[in-house]
Parts: sequence; structure tokens; C-alpha cells
Amino acid sequence: MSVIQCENIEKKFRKKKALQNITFQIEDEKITGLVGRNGTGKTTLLRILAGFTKQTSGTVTVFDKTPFNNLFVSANSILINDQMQFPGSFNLQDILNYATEFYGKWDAELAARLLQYFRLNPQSYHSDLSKGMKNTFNFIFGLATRCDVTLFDEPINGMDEAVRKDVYRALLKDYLAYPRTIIISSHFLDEMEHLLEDILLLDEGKVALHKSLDELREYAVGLLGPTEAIKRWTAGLEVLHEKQVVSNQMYTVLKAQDCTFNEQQLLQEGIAFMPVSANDLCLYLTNSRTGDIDDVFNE
Amino acid sequence: MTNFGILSILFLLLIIFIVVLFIKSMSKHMRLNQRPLKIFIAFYTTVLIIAPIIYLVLPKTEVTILTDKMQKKLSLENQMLYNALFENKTAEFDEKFLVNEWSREIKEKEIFLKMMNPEEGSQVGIIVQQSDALSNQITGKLYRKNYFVEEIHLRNFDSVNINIVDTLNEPIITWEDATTLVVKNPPNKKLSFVSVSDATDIIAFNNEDSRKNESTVVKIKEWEYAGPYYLLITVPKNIKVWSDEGLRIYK
Amino acid sequence: MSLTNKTFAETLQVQVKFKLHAYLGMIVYLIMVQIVGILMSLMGPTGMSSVSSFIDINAEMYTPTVLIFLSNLWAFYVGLLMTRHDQRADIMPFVSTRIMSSIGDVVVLVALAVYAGITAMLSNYVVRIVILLKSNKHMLSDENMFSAPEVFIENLVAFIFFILCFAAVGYFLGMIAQKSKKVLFIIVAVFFSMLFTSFGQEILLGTIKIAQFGLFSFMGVMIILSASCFIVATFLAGNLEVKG
Amino acid sequence: MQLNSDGTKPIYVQIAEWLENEIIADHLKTDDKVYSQYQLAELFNINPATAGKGLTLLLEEQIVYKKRGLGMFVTAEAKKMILEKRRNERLTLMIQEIVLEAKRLMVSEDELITLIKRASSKEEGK
Repeated sequence: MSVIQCENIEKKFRKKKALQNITFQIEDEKITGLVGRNGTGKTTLLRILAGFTKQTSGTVTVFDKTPFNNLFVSANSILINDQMQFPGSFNLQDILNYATEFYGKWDAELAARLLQYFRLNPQSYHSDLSKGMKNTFNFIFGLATRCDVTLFDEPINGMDEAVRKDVYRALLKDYLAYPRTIIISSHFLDEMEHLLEDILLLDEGKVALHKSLDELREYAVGLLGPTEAIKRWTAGLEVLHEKQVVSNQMYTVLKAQDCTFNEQQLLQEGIAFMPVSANDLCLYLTNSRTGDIDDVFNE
Repeated sequence: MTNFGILSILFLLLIIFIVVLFIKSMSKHMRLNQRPLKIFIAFYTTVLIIAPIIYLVLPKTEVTILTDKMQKKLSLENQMLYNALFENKTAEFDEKFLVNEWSREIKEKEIFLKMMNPEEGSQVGIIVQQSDALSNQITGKLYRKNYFVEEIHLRNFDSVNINIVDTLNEPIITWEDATTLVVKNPPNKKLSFVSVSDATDIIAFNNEDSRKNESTVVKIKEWEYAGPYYLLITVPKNIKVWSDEGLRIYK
Repeated sequence: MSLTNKTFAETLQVQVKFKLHAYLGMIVYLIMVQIVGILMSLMGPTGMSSVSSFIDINAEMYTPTVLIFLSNLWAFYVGLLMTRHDQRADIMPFVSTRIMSSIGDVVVLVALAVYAGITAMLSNYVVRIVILLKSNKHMLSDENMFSAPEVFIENLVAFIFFILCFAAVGYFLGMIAQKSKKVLFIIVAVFFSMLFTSFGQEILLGTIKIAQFGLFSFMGVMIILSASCFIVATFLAGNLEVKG
Repeated sequence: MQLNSDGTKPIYVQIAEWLENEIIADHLKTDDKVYSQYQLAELFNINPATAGKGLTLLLEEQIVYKKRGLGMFVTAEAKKMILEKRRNERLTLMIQEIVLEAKRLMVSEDELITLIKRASSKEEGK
């Protein structure tokens, strides 16, 4: 059963299109990573799913309901981001107390224990916390709501590495105990890709790719070898990424389905097969095809 | 009315602006926590709830507001006193109106009456009476009649009249030398009245009675004879009485 | 998947509680404004004096006018403040819809108006106590909630609606401002131009006259004004996105 | 136990290999219950779906079997099959390398086979 369904969503801010032609479905109880470069509309998409913003056109349903202005969706979903704010006169404990009243499945004990573990004083104030601590608190808040759709927008910004590790672990453990639909957008894909089941890749306001992580890992192959040989083999094929390593060696990334050539022959020509990590692949898929930062300096 | 209305609305908007700025600057400096907030609010609210009870039990000096009937009666008394003064029948009024009494032996055959600050208008009416006695004894009696403040208009209230006789200062009567009697107006007296109400004129509903507030004045009733005091001086026939203002002398 | 399904009323109840707590700071501002009002009442009572040759008569009048006036300004400000983005965002981590949040705001404003009205009326008694303690003045007329409860209640009810109306106007203007600064400018400009044209003045004065017919017509005018402000604002809020 | 997440091998394959190692090391014997996908997920800090995929891989190779509602269990031939599979894989790989090297050194196929036969007989003669 798909919990989230988006069909042809478009979102315009004045004249600029933030999202266009977004169509995807997310099934129940999956952890999906929402990836993409800065400004590709990840935040906008999450805000639409949470009902904070209304799409310009297209249909969005969460639990078969339109999320904008829907109480049921609001009660069963949560968006965690670093713009989250709470009334200035509430300390962390006050916030948690109200969460108990608002959220039917709120786990007060979990929240209290996590707060203690991450050394957050319940008597302190949200606005007094550092960026990392604020995000840690927001994360705890999001986890403890146990909402069936939990959306994290860059949840780990500002956290140090130890905290990040703990946060990933906490997320996984709670997910195992209470499976739910989770979408995480993050820049740290390689840090958390083991948590993910699916990847939703956005590029310039469009869905570039929506696959399971395992498929993604097998989606592309990298070839490293003499430029001339590689050029010959890859002629006519779709190249996802290419880069001149040294003057006569180059690295090319191809779709795995296109690589029907004889491995033996390639090896004989000195071309090596290399797997492509999910993180790199996402970068390749969203980079402008006209080269990378090195080319700027090569001019 | 309309111009005034516009001005008052503009003034109101100006004050709104100032108050908003004030609160804004205040909110930047304040850190408001739940607990102290609640305690503060509870304290303030309690004080306010207790305030009316405290107000109720506090001692107050209330004034008697005269009804028309009372005022008529008091005026009648004044009239009777006035008549009595000229007929030498004051004895029955002594108890109520007599405030001071004195007598003095003089050697000379004449006395002078002198009014101080007559330009302010004398608050004391002087009545000189000759007696048949052949002594050198002069007696003086100071009477104070009922005296009203009339027509105190306060906003939504009807005008009210009050007998303020008890609160006035007495005139000063002294002998300058052996034969000169000086009568000085009573020292200035300040009277403060307060009225309190739960009603305001912002929401003064179209109630005819409460709309008499066009002119807010306090008037002190002018009597046919100026001032609230009479000084009755009784002199033996053999003594002559003189005054710069001139005198009528009654037998 | 087991989904929580709370009713609108249940959630609204929690939300009102939440907002009341979140706006405790506003009550403190109200208290401060009222303390200023008490001081202003004590400094400049409405009164007059008359001087005769030997008696100076001074008569003073103490009413809650200043307090009501200041409470109204406060209410206007709170209404305005509630529509600000950061105030509306406070509820977003919790369960809400925009319309519910707006309805919650209205309920909270009504509660605050009731509190403000009662405290403004009671503040006048603090003024009275101070006057009595300061000097023993002659009480010309002592109209209080025990001697004239009908006056107290009539004015209290009227004030609550009066304050609520200010809050509603603030809320309405604030919501317009969130939606479009241009429209706000137009509305304010129309209001001011009404002040300077005879037709506009007639409308305004007519409204004031109707309101002055008595408690019920006053309440009627206030309710119509407040309700229309709130309804339009809620409608606007329903379509308003939370900017981020 | 740390997984290699640099992308060289899909995680589910690594999970399957780890389970195979457990079987070879006799930590899991015939008809023993295999870790559930949730246990694996927690153990390796990975998404349970990935862990499930690792188990499916073993199921397909009939190294484990499924009892409805009870979980996965090690089959009787599991160890044997794993050993066989690894043997095949490794030998294939080595032979591939030998062939490639022989080509570089210009050793003909016949010569190579002779070399292998000689090495084999030497081994037997021991």
C-alpha cells in the first residue's frame, strides 16, 4: 500500500518553478532517502507532503488525503527541520508535555531517555540551544511522535559525528520496533545509506531517480582505462559521467544495463571495472554533464 | 463634533503606535519563563480580586447629598435665623448656629468696627444691636448658617447639592486696640470631592439622565446676604458705634 | 499501520490550552499596560475645580476609562501579533490545520478579552484604594460593584466586547498584512479617507450612534464587527502557507 | 562486525556472506534458526529490507529454508553447498587470472594445460 502518492506536482514561487512534474509513490513502512543538490526542491517537496505548503498543480495524497489543511494528516505526520520553532516561553519539558497531548502515539519515556542520553536539560529553552543541540532535540521530538509519516529535512545538520552515529542508530532501532514511513533528506548520503531502503533523487525540481538502494548500487559501472580504448567501447552509449584522470587515462560511468560487453576483452585492453557508490552516482546523475570543478581551473 | 472626532481618532492611532513600539522594545529584553509568569499573573489577579473588598472596608468620609426637601428646610432655617437676628430672638437658634461668643468691658464711650479685606466681599454679615443696659459690656455672637455647594456636575451624574457648613473655617475677629474691633474674612478653605464609578463615557449609552454633562461646573450658591456668617454685636445705648462702611443699628 | 484519529474538538481543546500557555507573556504585557493605566489614572483624574472667595472646591472623577483604552491597544497588538509568521509557526510541530489554528486564536483572543475586561474593571478599585489611602477625601459618589452591580456588569460586558473588537480588528489587519501588504495599505487608506469625507464620517458616526443605544445594540455592533473580522481572517488563514 | 560500505559489494551480499561464514564456522548448524531480518538489521545497523534481501539470496540458493511463521532455518546441505560454491568461485577466478597471465606471457593454451597437468601429478606424487 502506498502511503504517499504524488502525481505531476508542480510548485511555483512567483515565476520560478521549484518543482515540476514530480510523480512518485512511497510505500508503507519504508525508509526513503531524499537526495539532491542544494536548491533542487527537497525542502519544498517535504513541506508539501507535510501540508505546510500547497502545490501549484498536480495531486498529492498522504493516507489518501490531501495534506494541505488536513487534520488527520497533521495528526499522523510530522516534519522535522531546523526552522522548527516552539513558543519562547516553553522549556523542553513543556514542549514534550504538549506533544503528549497532541500526538496519540507519543512515547514520553523514549523522549525523556533520549533527552537524558544526549545531555539535553529538560529545563532549558529551545532558543538557547546550539544548532546541533536544537537539531538533536528536533530529531528526538520527531522520533517520539511515532507518526506514521515522519519527514526529516536535513536532520543531522550541526551534529558532531558521535551524535550523528547515535542518531542513526536510534532511528533504526525505533524503526525496527515501530516500523513507519520515513523520508530523510540529507547531504550525508554515504553516512546513512545503510539505513535506507529507497532513494528518491531530485534534480532541478524533477525526480531524477526513484529506486531501491540495492538497485542503485548496481545501476551503474565505472570503467577506468586508456582513453582511446574507452572511447571506442562506449561510443553510442549513454555516459553518466566522464573524467580525464591523467593524460591518457579516463574514468567513465555507464548504466550497468548498457554494459553488455565482454569483460575479458576489456580486461585485456587494460580497462578495469569499478563499482560506483550510491553517493557518487547521485552526484553524477545530478551534476551538469559539462564537467566538474576541475574544468573551471583547466581553462 | 466631527473635527474633534477625527482629531481624537488620530490621537488614538498615535498612542497605539507608541504603545506598540513600547511593547515591542520590552519584549526584546524580557525572558519570560512559564513558572515565574504564572506566579506573577496569579499574584496580580489575586490582588485585583481582593481590591474591591479592601475598598469596601476602607473608611470613607461620605457627604450628604441634599434632596430638594432637605434643602428647602435648611433654607427656611436660614431665613428664620436671619429674621431672629433682627428681632433679638436668637436664643432658640443658639444651639444650632452659634459658633462663638464673647464679651468685653470697654472704658471709652465709642467703638469702631473695621472690616479687613472688604474688596473680596465680606463673608460676615454684621448686625449691631443696642441694649438698654447702661454698662460698658459689649457682647458678640458669631452665627453660621447652613451653606451649600450647588450643582456639582460630574460626568454622568446629576448635579448635586451639599451642605458644607461643618467644614468651613471661621472668620477672625480681633481687637486692634481698646476701641477697634476688626473682622477678617475666614481663611481660604480647600474642599476636595471624589466620585468613583464603574461607568465611563466611552460607553455612555443613550441614557438621557447621564447626558447632562455638557457643562461641568461647580457653583456656590449666592445668598441674598453674602457669606455664611453673621456677627451679632450687642452694645449698651451709651456707647456709640462707628464704621467706615456705615451701619444700621437695631434696637 | 495504526493511525490516530482525534476529533476536531479534542484537538482544538488541546490547542487552545497550548496557545493560552504560549501567550502567557501577553498577559504579562497586559498587566504592565494596566499598571501604567493605574498610574495614569492616579496622575491625571478627570475633574474640575471652582474658586470662590474663601472656598476652593475641587472635584475629581475616577473611572476605568484609561484602563479600558489601554487594554484595547493591548488587544489590538495581541491580535496583530498572533498573525505573525513566527507565532503561527509555533503550532506547526504539533497537530493543527491552518483553519483550526485560526479558530484556536479566536478562542484564545476571546479568553484574553474576558480576562482583560475583568482586570481592567478591577484595576479601577486599586486606583480607588490608593486615593483613599493618600488623603481622606469626601466621597461625593461611590458607585461600586456592590452598591451598583448592574452598572458594573453592564460596563464589564460592554468592555469585554469592546476589547474583543479591537483584538479582532488587529487580527484581521495582521492577517491581511501576511497575505498582501498592498491590500493592507488600501484598507488603511480607505479608513483614513472615510475620516475626511462627510459620507465616511456619517457611516462611522452612524455606527457609533447605533452602538450608543444601549448595551445590547453596543454588543450587537461589536459582535458583528468582531465576527466579520474573524471570519475573513480565518478564511485567509486557511489558504495561507507557512513560509519557511 | 563491520560492513564494508564503500560500495564495492552490495550490503545484502555481504550479509549473505556473513551468514555463510557462520554456517561454515558451525555457529549455525543444520535446522538451526537463522537470524531474522530485524535481528540482522539491528546487528549491522542496516535497513531491514536490505537484511531481508540477504536472507532471500540464501533462500534462493537453498542454504536456508522457510518455516511459515517461524522464520528461516539452515538446510542440511547448507555447509556442503557453501563450500562447493566458494570452491567453484575461487577456482574460476584463479583460473581466469592464470589464463590472462599466460596470454600476457605468450604461453599457448596447450602449454598451459601441460603445466597444470604437471603440477597436478607432482601434487599426487607427494
